[in-house]
Amino acid sequence: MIGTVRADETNERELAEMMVGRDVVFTVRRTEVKGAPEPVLKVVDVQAVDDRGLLALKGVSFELRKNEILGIAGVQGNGQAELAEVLTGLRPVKKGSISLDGLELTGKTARDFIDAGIAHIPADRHLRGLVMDFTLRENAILGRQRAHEFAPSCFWQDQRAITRYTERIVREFGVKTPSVHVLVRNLSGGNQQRLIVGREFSKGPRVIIAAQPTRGLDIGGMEYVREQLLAMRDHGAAVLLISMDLDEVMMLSDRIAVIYEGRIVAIKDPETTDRRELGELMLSGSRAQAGGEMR
Amino acid sequence: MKRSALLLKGSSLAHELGITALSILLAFGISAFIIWAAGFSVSAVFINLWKGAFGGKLALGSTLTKSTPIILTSLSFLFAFRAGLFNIGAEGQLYIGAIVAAVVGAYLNLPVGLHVFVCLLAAGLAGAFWGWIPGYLRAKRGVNEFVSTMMLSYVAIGFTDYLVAPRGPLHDAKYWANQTARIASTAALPRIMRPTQVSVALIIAVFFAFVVWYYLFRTPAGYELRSVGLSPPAAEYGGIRIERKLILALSIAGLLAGLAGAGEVLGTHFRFIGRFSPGYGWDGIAGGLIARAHPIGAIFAALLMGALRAGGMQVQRSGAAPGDIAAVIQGLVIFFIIAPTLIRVLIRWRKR
Amino acid sequence: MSPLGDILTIQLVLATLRLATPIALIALGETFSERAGIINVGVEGTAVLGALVTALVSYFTGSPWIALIAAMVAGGLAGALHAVWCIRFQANHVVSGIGINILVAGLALFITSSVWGWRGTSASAPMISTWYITTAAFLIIFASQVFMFRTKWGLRLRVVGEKPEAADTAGIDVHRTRYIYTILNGVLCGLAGAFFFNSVGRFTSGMVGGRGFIGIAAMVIGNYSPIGGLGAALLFGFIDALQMRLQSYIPSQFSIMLPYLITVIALAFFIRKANVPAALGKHYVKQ
Amino acid sequence: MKRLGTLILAVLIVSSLVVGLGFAKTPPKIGLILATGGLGDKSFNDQSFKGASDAAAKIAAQYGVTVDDVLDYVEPNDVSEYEGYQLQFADSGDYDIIVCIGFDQASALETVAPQYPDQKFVIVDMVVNQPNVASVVTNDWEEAFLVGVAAGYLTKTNIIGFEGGMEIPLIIGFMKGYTQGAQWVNPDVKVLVRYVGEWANPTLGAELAREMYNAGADYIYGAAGKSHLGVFTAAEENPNWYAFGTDVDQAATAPEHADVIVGSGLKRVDLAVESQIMRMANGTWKPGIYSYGIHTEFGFGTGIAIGQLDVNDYIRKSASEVKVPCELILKLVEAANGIKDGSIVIEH
Repeated sequence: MIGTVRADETNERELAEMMVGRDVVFTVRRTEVKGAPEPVLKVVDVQAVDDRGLLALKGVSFELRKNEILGIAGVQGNGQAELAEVLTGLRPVKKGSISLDGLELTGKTARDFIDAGIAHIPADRHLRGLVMDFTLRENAILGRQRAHEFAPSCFWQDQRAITRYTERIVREFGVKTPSVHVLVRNLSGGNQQRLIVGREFSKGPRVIIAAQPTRGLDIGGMEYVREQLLAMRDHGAAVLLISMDLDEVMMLSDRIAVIYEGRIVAIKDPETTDRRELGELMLSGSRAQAGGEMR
Repeated sequence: MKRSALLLKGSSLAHELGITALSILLAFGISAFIIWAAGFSVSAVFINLWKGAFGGKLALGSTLTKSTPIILTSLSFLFAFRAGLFNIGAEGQLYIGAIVAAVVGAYLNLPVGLHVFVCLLAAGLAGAFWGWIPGYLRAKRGVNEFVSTMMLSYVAIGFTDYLVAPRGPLHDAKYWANQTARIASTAALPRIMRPTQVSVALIIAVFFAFVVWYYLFRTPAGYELRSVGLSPPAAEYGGIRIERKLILALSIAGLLAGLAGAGEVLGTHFRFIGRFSPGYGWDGIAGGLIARAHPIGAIFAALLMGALRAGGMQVQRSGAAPGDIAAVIQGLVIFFIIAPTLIRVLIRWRKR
Repeated sequence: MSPLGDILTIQLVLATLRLATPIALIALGETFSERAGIINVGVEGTAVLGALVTALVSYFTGSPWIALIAAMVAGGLAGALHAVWCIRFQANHVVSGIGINILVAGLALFITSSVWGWRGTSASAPMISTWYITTAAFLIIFASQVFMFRTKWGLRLRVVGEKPEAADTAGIDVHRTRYIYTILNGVLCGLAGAFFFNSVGRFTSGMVGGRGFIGIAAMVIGNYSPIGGLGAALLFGFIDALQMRLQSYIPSQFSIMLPYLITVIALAFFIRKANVPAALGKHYVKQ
Repeated sequence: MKRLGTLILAVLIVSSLVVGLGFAKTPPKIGLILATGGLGDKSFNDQSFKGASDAAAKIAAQYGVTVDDVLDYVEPNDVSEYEGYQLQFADSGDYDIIVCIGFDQASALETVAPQYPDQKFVIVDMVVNQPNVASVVTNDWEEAFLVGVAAGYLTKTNIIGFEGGMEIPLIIGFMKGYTQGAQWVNPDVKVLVRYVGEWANPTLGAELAREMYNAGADYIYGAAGKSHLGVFTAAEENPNWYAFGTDVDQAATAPEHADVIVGSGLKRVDLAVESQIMRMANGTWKPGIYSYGIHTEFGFGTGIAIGQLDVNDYIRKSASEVKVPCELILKLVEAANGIKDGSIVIEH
């Protein structure tokens, strides 16, 4: 026990500090990017249906720029899951187009999205992000199993390269595991997420689709993932952050897009907006009280 | 961390082998009880089982002959199983492969060496085609492959029945049996353990066990196949086209079963005989399960099953008990091996 | 008379009913267990066991009615075994079912050899008319349709297969429900096995001959409903009855494989995936 | 001289006694490999087994041992096991004669027999041309012809049925003989032909039989192994439906159906097997082809079991409870005589 405090005498920050045992970076420094923002991913009027065949995305348009984090704020079930899947090739686009640096990706497979340099931290790590009965090694190359680095030819996997690579991820991203040869099923949730983040960030991606990247993590893990996201942004990646945690979105994003019933109803600057305005947009989609749309 | 490390140790190869060995022991123990309860001599049955399976060159030959096709059909089952599919139709794929091998072997004139190779290739492709159909139906139309592979098995058996029947085009009128003409000597797989029926087919089967192991565990394609089997959503996320993998998995499964049929025709019977298989395709399911879906394990699983079959023959011949006790043992082995937590529960009981 | 007139007779209808009965019973049993989330491909072996036990009991007691009940009890025990393996020991459902099939196949040969000295064949024993079983099957199937879709028990069953977590939250014992319906599946397969025995008054190892697997196909084609399964079973029975009549016109081998071919085609073209229970084949671990 | 002669005689007597005693200690052993399907078919396999057992019993009595000491038998599951069994039996060197039952063993025996030139083999139902193999064949079509005569004579609907296990040459031979017999006695008769596709599925066998009965057939014969048992069950369902058995008097082997089994074709495999084994035991065994049947050098081996009297070697009494008219028996005698003297030629 480190100490007890009365609930009304403490605040989030203190509590978090006690739990982690040191200062937590909850307010983050955002370095300004020089020069005109360079659009990387262009999404134009995209429509898609959900698993039941109902229209979940009703014409979504936005640009994702280099060196920025675009946060998607919204109440769960307004099309966020479908948006992430459409942007990673996992769900077909019904109408509209997606392009990366002028490279047309509409109608392409997940493989093409990966090869184009789009990394993806999926919302459900047990289902999508990891093969639970694969070892760390095997999971570390998921998505890049055909990369020349790991498979010099289609008849040969370079086992040593895979081990070295996995060990690097484990080291750099602090995955706690007895060895890289154990099944990821046996890792804690936080370490599983670290492995996913490590894998996706080690690809040197141009775009990162991060869906609920900190869900289910302890505070140390959360902090770590957030730092990494910012670091990727600073290194030039374009990050789309989809999160149910409004505070997280506000804290990390350079711009905030609000999604409501399958549409982007507003894009806001976190400096000039507040929880109240975003909350209203998220709940009603109404622009009545919101300021002008920011592009 | 220590606790989880211990748990992880549990899923090592040694542990897997331990569970398998315990399952086999348990099955033999319960069979002993059944034999005793049925009023037969337990020791006489087991001695004859051993004698028939390994007691002498002929017995060993008998075991190896029976194991040969089971290695390949076990591989067929486990290959599809690794992709999350149940190939119950190895029997039909085996028949299709066998009939094609017999036709190519009997009616094509090719030099030694090449002829056998062409026979095997044609049989493999034919089997692959028979596996491709349910694979396609599964991938494109969502047809449960368990049912479709099984139904296609019956279709294959009926179709080959027709081909070699007196009204069929491949019937050899010289014999009073439903069979094709004898294959050319250039198409025969040499026997390697005379006077037994063991042929080069055994070497081919073992070779393919290693090929399948290499494919599954040492190539990117095998990696992709296994990820589809363990988690389709994650595989999709990893940019793997699941439909293609499903079709491929069943096609390769068909290819392996087709080779099993070719081995029987080219190495054992030297012709296609209507309904020649005593259920090697079904045995492959058992073999794949006993091997716990490991290709190298399939060699040993098939050996166990071949030994049980051969030993069962000796038990029958000696009059110690009905030879079908071997089938009971086989059923029990599978039953214990497939319940992963059973053995663990038993061990816990013992410790209590 | 035209060939068509020769073929389409009231006898064709009766033959269809006879051939469809065991398939419909197995399809119904499978519908129950799969609706509860348990796949059981051991229905083939369970039916063989049912036929074998009917022969044993009828032979030794001389009462085909006691034998009928014994078959259902034996089937229920096989179902229970499968349920224990799938639920308690977390075996893969399909694999456990395959295990039952292989084990029963071996036991059937061993027991017939030991008891009657005939490999895979029993002696002749007292039998009852199969029409009792056919009539019972129809009544059970219609009652099951009402039970499954019109009663709270049926709703509970479907919830367990669809959303076990929700069922648990609502106070339904998921495991108990699964045990009950898997055992019920076994009982119905045992009854189907008794049908096979009573169709000739003796047991032979080949008498079920894949009809259990066709029962599973019938359930899939029948879209997981008792009436649907009955319809598919009748379709299969009809084609099987028809193929016997077609032997006058086409080679017997083609005729014999026709029902299987039609089953594959039916699966490919008439399948609707809408009703597959969401939690089918998945182990449920209580939170 | 005289003494020498006595000495030689004495030596001869003693030595022959010693040889005789030594011989008495080891009775000849018989290895029997049955056809697939095994015992319990109440027909072909059971009959072959009976022949071997009868021979074994005689030998056993002669040497004062039990039948089990003389006869070892196996029931293979499938065609593929034949060669293994043949090899096992031959290689053990324990058996004075190995009897292989069933045409489908020929292919395997062709491979095995040359490897063991000193081993005596007998194959039933097929010819294998090897110097150490005796091939026993039977004119099955004669049996089928006689049953055809009975069915063709008795039918009131002029439709009769044939149910085969699978469409293979042996069964087709039966079908052809049956059809010709029926048409010989009744030119208007129509024969329905069906195949079960399986040898051990009496449920389907019964269903096929019902189908033919309902299509108007009142008598059904066939050869379908255990599947054929279903024909009898189906026949029980209507007082006008009757059936014929195959190879043995099935009214005796399946007495619960004696009320519907009019008669049975006879194939005296037991006699053939027994005679082959006894030839071995007597030291008169020779390889070659042995044809059994009415129209053969032996003049026996086929026939029909029908009625209540043993009329001659071919028309034997049956345990059947069905009464048949005397005119039919006369017709059968006529047919058998016709077959014997060659005036009736059966295509097969």
